[in-house]
This record gives sequence, structure tokens and C-alpha cells, in this order.
Amino acid sequence: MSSPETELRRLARSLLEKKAVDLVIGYEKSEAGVRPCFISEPNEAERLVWNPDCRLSLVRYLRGFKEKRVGIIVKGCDGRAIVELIKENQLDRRSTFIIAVECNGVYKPVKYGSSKLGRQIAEYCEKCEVRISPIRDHLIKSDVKALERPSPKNDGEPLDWLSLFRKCLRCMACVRSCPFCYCTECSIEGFKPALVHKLVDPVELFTFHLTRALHMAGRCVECGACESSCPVEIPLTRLYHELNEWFREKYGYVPGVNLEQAPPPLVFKEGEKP
Amino acid sequence: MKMFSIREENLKVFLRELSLKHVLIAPFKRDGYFEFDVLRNPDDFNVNYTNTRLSPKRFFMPQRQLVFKHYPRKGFTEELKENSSVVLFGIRPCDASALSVLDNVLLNPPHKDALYENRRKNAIVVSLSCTKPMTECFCNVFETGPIRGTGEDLTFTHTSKGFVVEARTQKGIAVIGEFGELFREADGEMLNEYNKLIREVLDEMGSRLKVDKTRLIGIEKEAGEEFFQLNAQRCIECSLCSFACPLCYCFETEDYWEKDSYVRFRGWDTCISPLFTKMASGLDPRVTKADRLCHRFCHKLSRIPLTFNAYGCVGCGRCVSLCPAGIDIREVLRKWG
Amino acid sequence: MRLTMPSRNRHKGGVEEMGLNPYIPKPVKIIRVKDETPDTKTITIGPKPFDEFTPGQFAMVTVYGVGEAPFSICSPPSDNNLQFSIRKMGSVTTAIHEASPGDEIGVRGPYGRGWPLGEMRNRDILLVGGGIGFAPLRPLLLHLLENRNKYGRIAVCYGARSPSLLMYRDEFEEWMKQGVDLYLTVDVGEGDWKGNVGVVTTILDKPSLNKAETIVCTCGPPVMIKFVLKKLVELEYSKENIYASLESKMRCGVGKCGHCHFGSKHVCIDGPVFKYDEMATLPKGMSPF
Amino acid sequence: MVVWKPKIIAFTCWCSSSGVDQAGFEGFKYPANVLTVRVPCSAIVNPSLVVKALQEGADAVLLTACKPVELRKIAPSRITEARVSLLRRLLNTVGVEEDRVRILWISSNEGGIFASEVSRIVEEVEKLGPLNLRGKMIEQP
Repeated sequence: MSSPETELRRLARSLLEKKAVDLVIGYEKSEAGVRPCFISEPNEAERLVWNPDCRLSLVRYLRGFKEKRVGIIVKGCDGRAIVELIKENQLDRRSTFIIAVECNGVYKPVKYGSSKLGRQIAEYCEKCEVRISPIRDHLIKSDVKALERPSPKNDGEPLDWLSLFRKCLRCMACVRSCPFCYCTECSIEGFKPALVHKLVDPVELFTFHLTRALHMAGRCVECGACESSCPVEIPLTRLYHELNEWFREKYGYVPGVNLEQAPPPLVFKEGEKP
Repeated sequence: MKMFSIREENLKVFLRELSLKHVLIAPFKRDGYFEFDVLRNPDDFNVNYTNTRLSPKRFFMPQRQLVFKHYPRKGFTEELKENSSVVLFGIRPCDASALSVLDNVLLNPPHKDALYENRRKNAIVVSLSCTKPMTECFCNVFETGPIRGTGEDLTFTHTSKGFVVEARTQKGIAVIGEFGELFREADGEMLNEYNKLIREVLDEMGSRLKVDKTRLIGIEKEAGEEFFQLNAQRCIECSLCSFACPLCYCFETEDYWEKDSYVRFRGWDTCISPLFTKMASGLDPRVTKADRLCHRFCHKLSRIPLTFNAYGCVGCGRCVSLCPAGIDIREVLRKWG
Repeated sequence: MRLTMPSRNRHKGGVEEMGLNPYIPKPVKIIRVKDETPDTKTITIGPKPFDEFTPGQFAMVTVYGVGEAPFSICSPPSDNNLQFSIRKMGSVTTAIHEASPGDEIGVRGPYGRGWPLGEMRNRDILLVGGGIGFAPLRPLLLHLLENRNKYGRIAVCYGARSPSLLMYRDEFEEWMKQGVDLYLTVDVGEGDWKGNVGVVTTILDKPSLNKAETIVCTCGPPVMIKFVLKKLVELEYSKENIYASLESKMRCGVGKCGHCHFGSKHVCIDGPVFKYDEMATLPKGMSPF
Repeated sequence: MVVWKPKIIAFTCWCSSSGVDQAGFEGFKYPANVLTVRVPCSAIVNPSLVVKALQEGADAVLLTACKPVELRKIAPSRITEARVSLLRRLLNTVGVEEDRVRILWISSNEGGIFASEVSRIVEEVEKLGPLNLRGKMIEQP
């Protein structure tokens, strides 16, 4: 059995050679680690890599290639995001070739100036139960044994969210990296008068994060794109997880697991008990 | 300039004395990474840090800053405050050099940026040399480190026998004079170690990336579009690179009515944003993401040098490490440097 | 974090008085508002917040609480008041359009490099304008007419999309009386328009000037400037004598904010008037070529 | 000494706002620190606006809506109820007391109920104390 990486390259090459897709979105090696790459030539398929550093969800790039047939490499959470996007009519299933790779968790990024304490599995991966994309055209099994997951941490210890929000720069990396933030104009900026000012007033960070959380509720697939791109390491996934829990308790809805199950806010029926 | 030395155990004493006379700002660890803040207890200071996650630019150009207030029928008030003297201790040479570049840009006559100058003139910048540069760093390219930068008043370098202190400006000499009993003239042995250290660290960094910075000028002509288009596909258009950069100085202004007066604020802006050059008429000289990315790199490496006679990058490596999409300015350097 | 002790300096504003903060505008009153075209108004403000300026320079106009934007000064330096022709476009211009005489606005300036008056001595001068782009040319034209004997022949080629969008229509006769060769054109004729129909490049060959020695000043939408420059070179005007006024988003006007930094040039310091060869060095998008 | 009084914003839908008016006509006494904002329907209130109200200095936000059973279509009130429930969960998570956002079922003739409920809520919010988000979000020296 070949390694997932070779299988991935072979698959991407054959897809491109057969012209089944115009483009494969995957990960390539970069100096600082791993970064997204866009492969349109069969020869370039050798650049593709697969390792636990492939953390940024590639799904957000799909909206840039709406007219093209795209092959995309997805982890379990990314696949859930695709499911959810299809439900929201943001994605054409037929023009997307989903290469699902079994994911055993990704590493937390080692960012500038952090003390290097060895690689740690990301917090959101500890809780993850969907390791293979629920929607796929091809499955690549992983031979790597699952990354060591410390026993899922007790969520009981509450975070001081207000002081975490205070660190925020509102650089919008969380918004821009999110698979679900596909609005051409973010509602944070789009209101007239705007919900928050153009320049960052610290007190408005509360509104910003709460509004974003409300927009993510019941949609967030906890892929951790926001959290891993955040320069000040706000554990946003934990916040959105809390709201997803609400949806699960009230409606039994888990985003991105079942293509048939419509999101509860879209099918709110008369007389239904909230 | 003159070389002094201070014993390791005296550093804490020095910091304590400094914090009595000035507002002392130094990096210390919070939530897993280092950040500059007011150091109340000098014991919190630890020499063993690489660099702060975010740049110290915010002490001179805050993310949001009041430009003026205008009271109807009364006129303007402006909050040009009499700043108390601030000491920025433990800033890395690259970030200190960034301040000297900001000086070049913002204090360029005839119109000096008073808001910046007001904060800058009351600040004493004390840098601490990098003896173990990070893998992302490339300050050797722009000669802004790792041991000596260009914008600091005092340079501290950690050697085995204490700190070698170089006074770089009159301000720095004044500080040494103020705490004269703590400092001695550096002896020959120490200076030897210091010089050796400079060579070693530079060699190590040079082995990673060696670029002739003068060749970067005018890169936009040869750079072509392919490279930037490739990276533009990747770019997610957040403003992280500009916000984290120690010398991205572009600012945006915003006017509104607040309580009893019209106010104007100014704050960080980013050239990656599609709105950066878009005019009200809808005309935009930089329409595509590739254009904007090209501008970001060319502005730093070629356009600022041509206009202000200093490079717009100091090689701190923040944008390299923090970019979620892995866009790397070092590629530009390798390719055309 | 509070590092500072507030001490308020109250002052009337304006760069000279303040001597410090270049971002504080000087309050002035709107004296007159005149409808120029359906979407353009010319506001007259006074007293003049600064004494001297070169035609072609711009000033930053603040509407309190709304914002600030750069506008070309369109009255001659000899005038005691200051005029701006402003087209309704964004929030600031809309607020100015809604203003009425007596309202207070803020002005700071003059900024930038104006038209090269020194070069123009005793030479023929051709002004090429398009639509609202005639605003920076008007102070030049009026200045030239005031000092008529110092300059050679003056020709003006002015085009707009339709006759109603031609600005300063009531002044045309006065200009012609003072010896300006005025050529007008519109893209689409309407009403009783009897003049030329076509883009401005179609009338560029009409003025009879000493082409090698003529200074050409042009301003208009970027695409117009592009074709005008092309045509001028075709008509054998000397490249060295061609100038154009460009526009850009600006926040400070003094070369700090970075919004108008194109190539190695700041539009606010090195422009808005650029020479032909300087424009060639500007990056794609900003350069009219 | 300045006595702190809670500031409460009430978004009242058209039906319940006539209930609020009725409380005024009929002389029911209720605390004056409730500012009402009349909206066409409670379901039109974007939860972001509730958050924004808290950010701008409100100590509590009240939504008054028609009783679901009294409506010809009951969905709108249910939607509001669901939203408020979600928002309360969110506030609870980030460490703001969830009781600062409430929903009240007020019909157009229930001025008395409105007055008594509001008095009760004001008392409860007084017990919670000021929210002071600005103070919490801006770093203390």
C-alpha cells in the first residue's frame, strides 16, 4: 500500500491528465511549513503534500473558481463545510471533485515568537468525530496512525472571553479564512450605519465577535481555520462550538453531517417548538 | 559610539530604576507568547524570548488614534498630549530599525506627522540583540540586525559575562550618564566576544538567506505578473500582514459625531484591502488582488527606498510566520535579490 | 493603556497657526453655491484659508463628521475666495451638495505641484479637458488671461458627455472675448447643440499652434487622458511639454498615508500634475499608458 | 452620590407597543429607565442590534412580542424566541449574564402586565449591576 501522499499525487495527476478537473487545490510545501497550492498541470502534481500541518481549510478558495471544475483535497471538517455550503446553494456539487483524505488531526501552528514546545495537536481536533469527509468522490486512507490525542479536555473551565476579545486586532483573518464567510460584503461593514466603525474601537470588538458567532451558529463545522489564522490565538472554535451545541440540543442538528437534513433556521415551521 | 557593559545581575536594578523615572515598556509572556506592555515588576522580565508576536509600532502609531475634535462654534481641540517619557526596553534591533524607517517617512519635511513625532520624541528605545535569530528572520538582508539595528538609542547584547551596551545616540548616552554607577567601560575581552558573536550570528543568517538588497530596487519592472498572480490566488485578503508589520504606516481616517463633537480618527490601513485605492467614483488603479500584492511587495522593497531612502522591510519575519496562506516575502527576495 | 497626561491646546486650526499638526483643517464658510451641471456644483468659500497657490494644486476639504476628500482648486490665485467644483459621487461630495451658504467646512492646503507656470512664459498653451476634469484647468486659464501679455496663444479643447455636462458654460463667451481659441465637443449631442460631436481627441487637431513649443495641460477621466496623450504625440506635440493632472484616493494630502503612493511618486506631493515621462514611470493602472 | 440606575432598551413590536402606550394611558407606574424602540415586528430585530445596544451602554435589552397563540401566524414570535434563546446562550458563554436579554409576551391590551413585568425586570437588573462593557473591553491602566 502506498502512502497517502503518493496516492494523492497519482490521483491529482490522472484527474488533470484526463481533464476531469481544470484545477486541483491542495497543499504544497513551503519554507515556513505548508501552504495552499493550485495545480493545473499534471506535472505539477508532484508538489502536493499531505501531513498534519495541512490545517487551513481549502474550502474557502472554492468560491474563487466558480466557473471551473475543481478537485479539492478535504479533511473531515472541510467535507462537512462543503456539505453545508451545498445546502446553502453556494457550491455546485457536479463541478467539484472531492478528494477526501482521512485526517488524524492537525498540529497547532507554531507562530511567530511562541516558545517551541514540540508539536501539539490542535484543540479542536481533540473533539473531532468526523475524520473522513461525509461527501466524497475518492477516499484516500491514511496509513499514519492517529495523532496522539490527549484525553479531551474538560470544557468546564470557562475562558475570560472579554479579555480574549480585547486582544483582537480585527484583522479579519478569521472572516477571510472561513469557508462560510462568502458574503461579498461582510455584514459587519455593510450596514448603514455600520455596526462597527471602520477603525477599531476596542469596545466594538464585542459586537464584532458576537455578531460573527451568531452568524456561525449552526453552520460552523469547527475546522479551525479562524482559530489557526488568528494572530493572537483566540480560541474561536470553542465559542462557535458552544452555539452548535445549542442547535444540537434544540433541533438535533449537527452541521455538515447529513446532506439531506436542512438547517433548522431555513425550515422553521409554523407551530414548531423552538 | 562608546561601548559600555553592565553585569547581568545589575540589569534588574537598571530596569527598576528606569521604571521609577519613566514608563517602562518591555516584553513579557502572556497566554503563550510575548507581548509588549508596561512592565510593573522588573522580575517579570525574562531575557529568553525570541520576539514579540505583534510589533511595537502601536506605541507610536496606535491602531486607532484621535486626530482632532471639532466642537461646533468653539473650534478644534486636538489631543496632542504631553507624553511622559517612555522607555521601550528589549525591543529587537529589527523593530528598532523599523522606527528609524518610520522616522524617514513620517517626519519627512515639510509636513511632519505631529501625532507620531509627539510620541516618538519622548521615547527612549533600548534594544536587545538577537543572538539566536528565529528561522523566519532575515534581518541580515536589510542590515537591520541581528545585533545592531538603526533606530535604537541603546543596544544591549547578551554575552557570557554580562551585557555589552552600546550608546547609539545622545539620548542613549544621557541614559548611561543617569545610571552611571551601574555601567562600566566594556573591557577588551568582552568586546572580543561581542565581535565574535556578531560574525557568528551574521554567518548563520547569511547561510539561510543572502540577498543583495540594492538589486531589489525597480523589481516591479522585471517581476512580471505571473509570480504575483500565483500568490494572489492564495491570498485571503485579510490585513494580518500589514497589522503585524512593524513599519506598515499607511493609515485610514474616519470622521463621525461622538457625543458633543465631530471627531476624526486615524488608524492602520492595509493595501491588501480592495478599498485601499478605490475612489468614490468607482475608479480603481489597482483592481486585481495580484496588483495589490505586487504593490505590497514592491512598495516595501523598491518604492519606499526610491522615495524615502530606506527599505520598507526590516526582515522581522512576522508576515512570513503569521500569514494564514503562507505567502512569503523571502521568495521575492530570493527571486530578484 | 494610558501613558499620557492630557493637556488640551485650543486653537483655531490651520497649519500655520498650529505649526504642528498638519492634519487640522482651517474652518471656512461657504459663501455661494452654484449649480454647474446636473451633478456638479461650484462652491465658493471664504475667506481664503491660505494666501498663495499655483493653479493645479488641490486642497483637502473636510465636512465635519462625514469625511475629507481632495479637490482641485478651481478659482484663480488672484481671487479673494476659493472655489471648488464638486461632482456628487461619495459621502463627502454628497454632504457638500447638501450644504448651503453659511455652513462651515474645513479646508487645508494647498497641496501638491501645480501646472508649470514658469515653463509657460511666452509660449503657446493648449488646455485639454474632459467633463469635471476642467476644474483644475480653470484656475490656470483664468490666471493666463489675467496675465495675457506674458503668454502666447491660448487654445482650449473641452469635451463632455453631453452639452448639459459642460462646466462653466456662462464663462465661455468671456474667455473667447479675451482671445482664447475655444473648441468644444460632446459625445452625444442633445437639444440645440450645433457644435462638434465626438470625443475630445477629434478636435485636438483644430487649434493652430506652434506645436513644438506648445505646453499642453490635460485633465479628465483616465481613459480620456490615455487617448489624448496618444493623439498629442501623433500630432507632433513635444512630449517634454505635455502635462496631465491625475487623481487618486488620498487621506492626508502630505505624503504620509500611503494611499496615493504609486511607483516612487506620491500623487499628493509629486503630483497631481505629472509630466509625460513621469507618467510613463508610474505602475500599470495609474499610468495612463 | 450618584445612584446608578439601569438603562434598559425595549424593542417593542407594534402590537405590544400599544400595550406599552396603554400602560401610560391607564396610569400604571413603571420605572422610567426603559427606553422603547418601536419596531414593526419582534422578528425584525437582528440579534446583532441587541448586542450593539449592550455595547453602546444598555444594561439590559428587552424584546416585547405578541403571544404566539394570539398571532394569525405564530412563526415570527417563535423565531424571536429562538433567537433570544440562542443569544442568551452566547452571552452566557462569553461571560455576560444571560438575564440581560429577555423576551416578554405582551398583547396590545396588557398595559398592566407590562408595567409590573418591567418593574420586576428593572429590579432584577439592578441586582445584576451595571454591565459597563466599555470599561470591560478597554484595557484598564
